[in-house]
Amino acid sequence: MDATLARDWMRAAAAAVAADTDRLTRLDAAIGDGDHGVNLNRGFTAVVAALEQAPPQTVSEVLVKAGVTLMSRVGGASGPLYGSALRAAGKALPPTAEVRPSELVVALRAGLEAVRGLGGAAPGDKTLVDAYGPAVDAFEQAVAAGADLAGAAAAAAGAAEAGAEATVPLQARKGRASYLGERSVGHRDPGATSTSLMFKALSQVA
Amino acid sequence: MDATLARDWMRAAAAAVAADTDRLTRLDAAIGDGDHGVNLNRGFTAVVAALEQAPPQTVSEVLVKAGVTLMSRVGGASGPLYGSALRAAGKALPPTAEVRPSELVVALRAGLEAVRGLGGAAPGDKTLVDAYGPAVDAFEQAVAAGADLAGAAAAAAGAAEAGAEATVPLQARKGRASYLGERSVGHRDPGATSTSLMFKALSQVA
Amino acid sequence: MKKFINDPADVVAQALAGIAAAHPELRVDVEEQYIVRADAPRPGKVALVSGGGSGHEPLHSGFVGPGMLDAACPGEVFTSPVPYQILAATKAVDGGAGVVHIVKNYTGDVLNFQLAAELATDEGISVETVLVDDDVAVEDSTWTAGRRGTGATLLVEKIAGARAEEGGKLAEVAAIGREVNAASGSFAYALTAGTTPAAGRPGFELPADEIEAGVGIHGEPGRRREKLRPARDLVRSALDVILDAKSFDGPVIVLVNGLGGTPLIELYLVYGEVAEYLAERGVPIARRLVGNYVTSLDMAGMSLTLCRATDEMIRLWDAPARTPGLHRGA
Amino acid sequence: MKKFINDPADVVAQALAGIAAAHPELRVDVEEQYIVRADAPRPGKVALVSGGGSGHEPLHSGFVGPGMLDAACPGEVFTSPVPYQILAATKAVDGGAGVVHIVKNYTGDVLNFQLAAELATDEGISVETVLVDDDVAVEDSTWTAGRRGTGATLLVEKIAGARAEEGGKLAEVAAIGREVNAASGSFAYALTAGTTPAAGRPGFELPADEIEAGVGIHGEPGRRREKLRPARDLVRSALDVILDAKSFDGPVIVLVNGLGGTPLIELYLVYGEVAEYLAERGVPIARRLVGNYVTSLDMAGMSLTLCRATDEMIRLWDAPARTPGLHRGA
Ligand SMILES: Nc1ncnc2c1ncn2[C@@H]1O[C@H](COP(=O)(O)OP(=O)(O)O)[C@@H](O)[C@H]1O
Ligand SMILES: Nc1ncnc2c1ncn2[C@@H]1O[C@H](COP(=O)(O)OP(=O)(O)O)[C@@H](O)[C@H]1O
Ligand SMILES: [Mg+2]
Ligand SMILES: [Mg+2]
Ligand SMILES: [Mg+2]
Ligand SMILES: [Mg+2]
Repeated sequence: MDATLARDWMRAAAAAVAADTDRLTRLDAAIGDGDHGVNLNRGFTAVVAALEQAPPQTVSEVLVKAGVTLMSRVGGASGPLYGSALRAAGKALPPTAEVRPSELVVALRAGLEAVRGLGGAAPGDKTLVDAYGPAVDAFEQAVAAGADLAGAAAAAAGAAEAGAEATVPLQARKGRASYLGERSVGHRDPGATSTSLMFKALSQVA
Repeated sequence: MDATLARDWMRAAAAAVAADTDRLTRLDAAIGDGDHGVNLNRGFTAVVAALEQAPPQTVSEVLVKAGVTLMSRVGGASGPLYGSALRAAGKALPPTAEVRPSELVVALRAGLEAVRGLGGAAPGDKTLVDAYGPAVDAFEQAVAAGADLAGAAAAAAGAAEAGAEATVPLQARKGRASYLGERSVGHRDPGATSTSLMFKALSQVA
Repeated sequence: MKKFINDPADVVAQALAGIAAAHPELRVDVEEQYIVRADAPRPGKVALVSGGGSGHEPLHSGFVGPGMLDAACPGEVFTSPVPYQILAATKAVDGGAGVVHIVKNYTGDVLNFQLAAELATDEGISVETVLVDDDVAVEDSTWTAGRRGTGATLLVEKIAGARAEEGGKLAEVAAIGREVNAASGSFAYALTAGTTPAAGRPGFELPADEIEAGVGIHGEPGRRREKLRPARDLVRSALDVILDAKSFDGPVIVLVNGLGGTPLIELYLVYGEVAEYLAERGVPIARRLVGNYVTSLDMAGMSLTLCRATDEMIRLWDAPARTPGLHRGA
Repeated sequence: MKKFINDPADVVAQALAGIAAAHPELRVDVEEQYIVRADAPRPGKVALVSGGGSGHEPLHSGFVGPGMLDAACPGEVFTSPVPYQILAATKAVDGGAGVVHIVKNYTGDVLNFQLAAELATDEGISVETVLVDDDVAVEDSTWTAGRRGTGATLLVEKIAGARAEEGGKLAEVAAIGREVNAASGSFAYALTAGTTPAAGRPGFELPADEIEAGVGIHGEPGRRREKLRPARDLVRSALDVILDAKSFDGPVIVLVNGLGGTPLIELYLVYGEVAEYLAERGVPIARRLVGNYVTSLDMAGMSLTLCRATDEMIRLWDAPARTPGLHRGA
């Protein structure tokens, strides 16, 4: 992956969020406060603008800039979480023009750790961790099995989507949905759904 | 008419208002503020209670008590108007146990003058005057033609109802409906409608 | 209808009991249905009495206290109070210097206050009536009941109240009240109708993209229905009507008033548009107030009021007031 | 959706412009999106900063002023502010004596304020955070995000604000804020959901005879749906939950708070029921406040908050405050 591809990834993610803003917002209205789509759309619109205005030359810088932009424009729970994830991922990468899939494994995992450190969610809490965790695992296994970026990203996208779908029967223990108690069961988590969009976007451009 | 009949009249009026509360309120919602039925129902419930608690012995006293009770319990435009009408009608009657139809003509007209003096409405302004005026005229003509109370009351009831119906095409120039300007056209005036109920009640008991 | 009530017939009485419990600094006569300052009557001070149908809170009950009203008489919802109630309140606050009745121009209010004033005069109390008729959405013609009293009522109560508090005489207090009214114009929009407890359904039904322009505060439909437009357009149209109706050749007091169901965030956005347009039109803003003050139950809507304010009015507007609904200074 | 707005995307920014125009006694940084007292920073005074999603007005922007907050950071509607915004406000008000962040317990608010506090600490500012989590409708378990911050936020801002105004030190101001929170419990009912400008439709749909019990202030559905019951029953059920959750063994401050679309007449009726039931339960009421203070856009609903108030808290509750949304004394 190089900086151009990383930028393409962010652009594809922004496009996916824009297309699904209403869907994400509806999911959030069911068990949260109905702003997740709007939040991320505002954030990724700003990310695309920031990356265009002064295009960074390394993958690391692209991700750090995307993360900081999300942190400073989104707010809510998802702003700090996605922002820290991308920022931590970027910081975990070497400052090289090109990064290898195995380096991306480390970066994605650093992002996951940032999310878990900040938000304290464990797998099964019905949060974006339930899509992000399986996606990183699948990415890592594919790379270990010799897959290229496209192959690893496809595996991650599939795992993220399955993880997001698997949040439906869960009872939320973190975030706003946790206030609902049992009433949170039967709904798909909006953050896990947007995480699935992120990995789908990566697999589209890889 | 004696005091018993006058009390029966007020009771019949109260029953008619109670039965048509919702209709009067709907008419008032269309071109006013939607309280006319509730207002009159509150007032006539109090009138019936007041007349039962200490039954007056003359028609004059019945009407004065009914008028004062409406004035002190209804509020809005209709409270002072109906209250003054009944009070003025009662005051125009002799303090005899029985009053003749010709004396009732004078009383009803005194009530009409009280309404016009207080509210300043002319015929055609789309107010209760448009039912009350024709009703008094019809009552007077019937009495002049030799009718008894029942006959005169029937004539008045018919004229009041026709007058109320004739308010539909009018544009209001008094009361709350006047704020609507042309939009008041096409609706029946709630006060004229309740006046029709009053005369219908009289003809029922007469 | 969903409301926090027990029985539609008891709403006003029970709300009054709540006001009594919540405001030890006021005295509430639950029997006669009026609210007075706890220190009433104040000997030698001109007293202000207002009232009208309930459902416009904080008007009027929320404006009882030092610097504003001496008494308020709430009627049933959207129904003016009755003469004996107004008389009782008038007697409770008369301190010998006379009483000003502040009356919104609706047939019911006018008639009931008129009868009350006659009864009070019979009992030797001097009463002056200030009629409020600021709603320029209604044409002022001798062929109608005239303009309605809406947002300017708050300004009249504040400014005349301050004049009375500082020792103004009956004629002076009434005079400044009338001046404020004459200098004021208002215009309102409704997005939805309010629901009276008794009727149990909204006063009118509006399609999802339509509004009532020139609406009153009693659920009366407005002069016309329009399509919903951006706040900026609505503000400009309303201000055009107001600025055309009266002369605003100097500083104004602005009231951006919510009708009950409109959140503050929208009212502030509206105030921003008002400030911008008045600047364009060259009308300086001396003072302003933004909030839900003269409401129509749960109606989503707002009204704009401008008052061409003299220095005297501004001084009295700034004077202390201590009421549940409006608090200034000490 | 019918609202007085121009464009759903610009509501918060344009409302902020309106606040700036309406309140010359405040200073608004429209760029960085925060509101501060015009005299900030006040050297030597502990500064209070709060904030959260917009749509709860007058919270928090309406509580900026002497005796309450030094700054408020409004986020997008129902979305917490961002760290850089909170940092900018924190720097703008720091007078060298430290800054207290008053944070409602929602994941988004907690995370964004936490990041801002880290950034501020990096710049040498001492920050203490007071977390508000008074909503006893949510079970307080380590398996959830914990209880939400709702009505008690107003009490924390008023009482801690007064403590700061009279010269309290950073630790003292934070301590009384935490005490107020610990002593408070709240419970809310919604009759309808609010509509965010961005979503354009209500957060949830309720049948004509149902309500959400234990609802939050962000359009989150409540713990359960119930049939609408008389106000008296609803008040008693809510107070039972609150009284069970914490100890109220002495005088309380009561807040009857409207969620935006509920008229004052209903809130006063509700207060009457609260006063009656607390008397039955033997809980004395020291102070009370009735009105729309911590709202959820146009949601029809109300919340009850009780705070077991020490003499110190009552003294600070009574202390002067001069903000757009709450005014006491001088
Ligand atoms: N503690 C947490 N850890 C991880 N993810 C979380 C946490 N809390 C919330 N989330 C995620 O954030 C999503 C909601 O984001 P968003 O709606 O933008 O924020 P908010 O809840 O502040 O409105 C949830 O669907 C969930 O996936
Ligand atoms: N000036 C007036 N003269 C005669 N009748 C009037 C006048 N103004 C109003 N009315 C009558 O009063 C009726 C409305 O009564 P009501 O709804 O009880 O009072 P309000 O308009 O105060 O709510 C109208 O339908 C009309 O017939
Ligand atoms: Mg959300
Ligand atoms: Mg009416
Ligand atoms: Mg009425
Ligand atoms: Mg949110």
